[in-house]
Amino acid sequence: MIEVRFHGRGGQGVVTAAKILANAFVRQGKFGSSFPMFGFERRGAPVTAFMRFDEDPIREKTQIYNPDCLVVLDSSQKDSPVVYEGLKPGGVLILNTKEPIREKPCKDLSRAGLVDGERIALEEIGISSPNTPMVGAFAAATGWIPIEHILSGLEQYFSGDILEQNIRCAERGFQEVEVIQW
Amino acid sequence: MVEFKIFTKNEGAWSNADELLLCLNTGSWRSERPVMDRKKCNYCGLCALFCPTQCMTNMEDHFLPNLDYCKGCGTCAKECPKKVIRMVSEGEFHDQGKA
Amino acid sequence: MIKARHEGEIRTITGNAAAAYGAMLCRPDVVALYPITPQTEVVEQLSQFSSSGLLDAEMVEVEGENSAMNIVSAATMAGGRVFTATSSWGLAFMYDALLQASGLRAPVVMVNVNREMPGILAVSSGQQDMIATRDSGWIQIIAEDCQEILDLLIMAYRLAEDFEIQLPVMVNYDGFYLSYLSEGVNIPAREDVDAFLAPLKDQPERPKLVPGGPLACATHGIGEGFVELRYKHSAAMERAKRKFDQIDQLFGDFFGRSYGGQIEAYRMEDAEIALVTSGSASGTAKTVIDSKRGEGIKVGLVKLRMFRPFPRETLTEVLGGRKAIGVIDRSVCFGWNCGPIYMELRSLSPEIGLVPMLSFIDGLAGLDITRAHVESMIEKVHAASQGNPYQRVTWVNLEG
Amino acid sequence: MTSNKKKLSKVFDYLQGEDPFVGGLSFCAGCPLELLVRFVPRVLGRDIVIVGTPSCSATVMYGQNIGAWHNLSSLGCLMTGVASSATGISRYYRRTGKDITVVGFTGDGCAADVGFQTLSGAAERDENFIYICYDNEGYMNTGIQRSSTTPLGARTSTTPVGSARRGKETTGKNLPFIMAMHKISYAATATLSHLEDLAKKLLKAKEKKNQGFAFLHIFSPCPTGWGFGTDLSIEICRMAVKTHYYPLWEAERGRFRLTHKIKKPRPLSELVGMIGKFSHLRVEEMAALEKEVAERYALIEGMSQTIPLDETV
Repeated sequence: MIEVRFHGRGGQGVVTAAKILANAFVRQGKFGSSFPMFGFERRGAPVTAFMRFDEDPIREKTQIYNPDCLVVLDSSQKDSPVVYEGLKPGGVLILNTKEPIREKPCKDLSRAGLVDGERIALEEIGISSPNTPMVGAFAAATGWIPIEHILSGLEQYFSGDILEQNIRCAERGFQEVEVIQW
Repeated sequence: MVEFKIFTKNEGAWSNADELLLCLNTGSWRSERPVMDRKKCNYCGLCALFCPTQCMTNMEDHFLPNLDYCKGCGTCAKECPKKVIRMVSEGEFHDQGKA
Repeated sequence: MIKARHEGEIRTITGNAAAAYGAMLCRPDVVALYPITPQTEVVEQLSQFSSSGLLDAEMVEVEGENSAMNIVSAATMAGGRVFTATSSWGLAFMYDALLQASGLRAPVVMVNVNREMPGILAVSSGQQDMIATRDSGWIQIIAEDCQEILDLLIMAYRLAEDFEIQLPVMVNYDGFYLSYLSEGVNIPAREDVDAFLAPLKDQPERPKLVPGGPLACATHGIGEGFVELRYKHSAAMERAKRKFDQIDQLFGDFFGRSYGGQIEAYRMEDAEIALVTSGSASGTAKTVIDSKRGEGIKVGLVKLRMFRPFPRETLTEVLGGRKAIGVIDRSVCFGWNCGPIYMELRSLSPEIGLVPMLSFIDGLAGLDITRAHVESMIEKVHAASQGNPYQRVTWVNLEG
Repeated sequence: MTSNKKKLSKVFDYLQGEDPFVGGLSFCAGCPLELLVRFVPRVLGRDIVIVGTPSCSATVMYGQNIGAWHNLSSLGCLMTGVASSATGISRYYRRTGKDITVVGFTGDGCAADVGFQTLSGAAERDENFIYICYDNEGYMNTGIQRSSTTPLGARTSTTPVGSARRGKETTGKNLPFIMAMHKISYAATATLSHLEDLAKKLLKAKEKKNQGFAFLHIFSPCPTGWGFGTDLSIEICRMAVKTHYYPLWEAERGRFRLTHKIKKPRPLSELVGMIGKFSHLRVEEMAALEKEVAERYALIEGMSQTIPLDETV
């Protein structure tokens, strides 16, 4: 079972990003589940979400304390120790960032996928919600899920023009992510 | 299995007017009874309309109280525009409340 | 044996959405809802089903939960199938109507998304709301995951509207941990749900309100007449246990998913000690049990799926002869200083055997029932089974 | 015997079929509520379901075990639940395409106090049923406690008259006006001295409930609780109208009409003087009640002039 933790702020689509990925694994025929860390949903406030996937049914419903992967939608949190708490050695970071990172922000990281999700979202949708570029980047950087399962599942969360824009966002995230190995 | 007297075949609390109608002998509550002067009655029916127990029987040209139910409230006497109904103490009758 | 004709569609949805799908598929006539965290998504989802035409029901956007319960229970008295959903304070606000519904033998199906109460405000998970209504005369069942929520909704209608039962059913699931959990759920085809529920139409008809009379509902129970109805209510609760097992089996035969009925026994065949759980924590407990089995501890799990009526016979059977039992409660039994499920299980001690029984109060206010917690519980129960002294009640979060 | 002078009141024309209630019902002697209970179904007809609640009428609406006092279809519910239960039934009938009149029937304690939220909710949703509140200005069934419609100064068992406090210290809630201001399909006041007016309003409510919520407020004095003779109920209803204590009006979607204008009202003291619960009123207390009554009447009169019903029909 692989466990992924998402960090961001209210309004960035953190919870939806986790749902989109869980859905992609379900569509692939595996098992996926996600849920948000609970609190009042307020725009701008820190938000955490969790996602698991596995070949077998997922029985655990607990929060994720030892993630294999971190998806950080809010670049200002990239140096926060809270984000890296419990990360498993050899962990992966998917980061929304405008600038390349020079040193690895946590010793347990072995790989990072960097993408300017905010810019992609602004160009494609006109809003700064980086979640669909991030899930595209996740697919490319981890190799855990073929992008088509993400793209085909987006219609469950968006419709009309917004759906098309988000599909482009995910595709661009997939293409534009810069992968760093440590 | 508990043995109990079966009041209803239903599981829930339903009453059924076809099976059992309840009725009180409210005529026994009465201390005065309405007595009508038929000759002066103009058959307007206001006594029957205003009677709370609706116990006035239509006798085609006048009304008579059903003494099984009449509570003796006196509304009929009070409301009669011709003042042809008098309330008379039950003590003056020897019919066990029946007309 | 008839079986579902379609495989169903797998969608990744939340527990709340699963509840809404379950309700929608059962075609309620009247739906009355008032939003409250963490149930709100059920309201929104059903409203969407209604506006998209998937749900053809009278939707009542009520001004409070008390109205919601009165509306749905009255509609059942006229012959309708109904649905409502609530949580914690909402459940408390419908308390008078809740008791009325069960006394009227109204086959209401309601979702209660478990959330903390009373007193200290906490927008977080906990089963205290369900516990606070345990003597309300309702059937109370508890789901562990999103699929079970949807499936339990369908089973709940079979149970509530069964002529031999005629009781309201409350389907409970943990707020937050399940209400907001998205996972793959098999959504059965509508015609299959119709077919599964069809036998309800072939039953004798319940009495109902028909204009013109002569039947009137909610007559006063006087003397032994009251006692008779109360006895019938209690007897129906007793019947509901086996009925629930049967429905679970029928459901399994029909849809290919069954859950064990009143309880689910996990690795209990040779278990020396047992952990009793309910709801979303059960899955975590199962994984811990697997790993403890690897360490040589013969531990099994009993998941309580039905809380009211309490599965006395089944629990006695499955727990009898074990060396020690631990019970996890996500709520508190005030006045007894232990968990409520624990307290009820203790009353079965004469039948089960006077073995050590340990109460673990954990997961209050949305705190996580973690693997580490469950590991320590199993160790404590195991130690007690070896004859070591033990603590009767453990407030897990306060013991570090 | 037949004389052309003898002619039945035309109110009889409104009465259909038999009285659905048995003869002997457990109402106090002279109670106008008993008259109302028997009158309503005979005007509305048999295609009704009545929803009642614990109150003076519950003793006859609800049966005892299997036994019933009437052969109507009815549901008894709790104090909070009349408007919501009626909603549930009417919605189910609407869904099944049946044209049924659901009638909520309850006192002021349920309507104005503990069941007010559900009543207001049903009105705002414009549910298709008739809600009848018979207002006896207090909790009479439980022994004459004050409710929110108990008038200023009135004596009840919870607003007793003593040296420190003298009767109810706040004014009564103007429930029918509040309901009319929900802009419901139909709202009206009526009382038992004016039976034709009541019958017309019942029939109008039955028609109007097809468009939305219909609310009838019935002034229903209580001989036992208010302290007046058992023969005086109808006279008190009549005097309440004549003194402006209880104006008769109707409103559709918030537009008002006085249905029984009293140009020269009788002094309030003629009504109050008949009623024991006001017998302690001092001059200044009486003046306060008079002011309240005058203001209430002015409110309805003003509404009927500034937002009149007639202009829209």
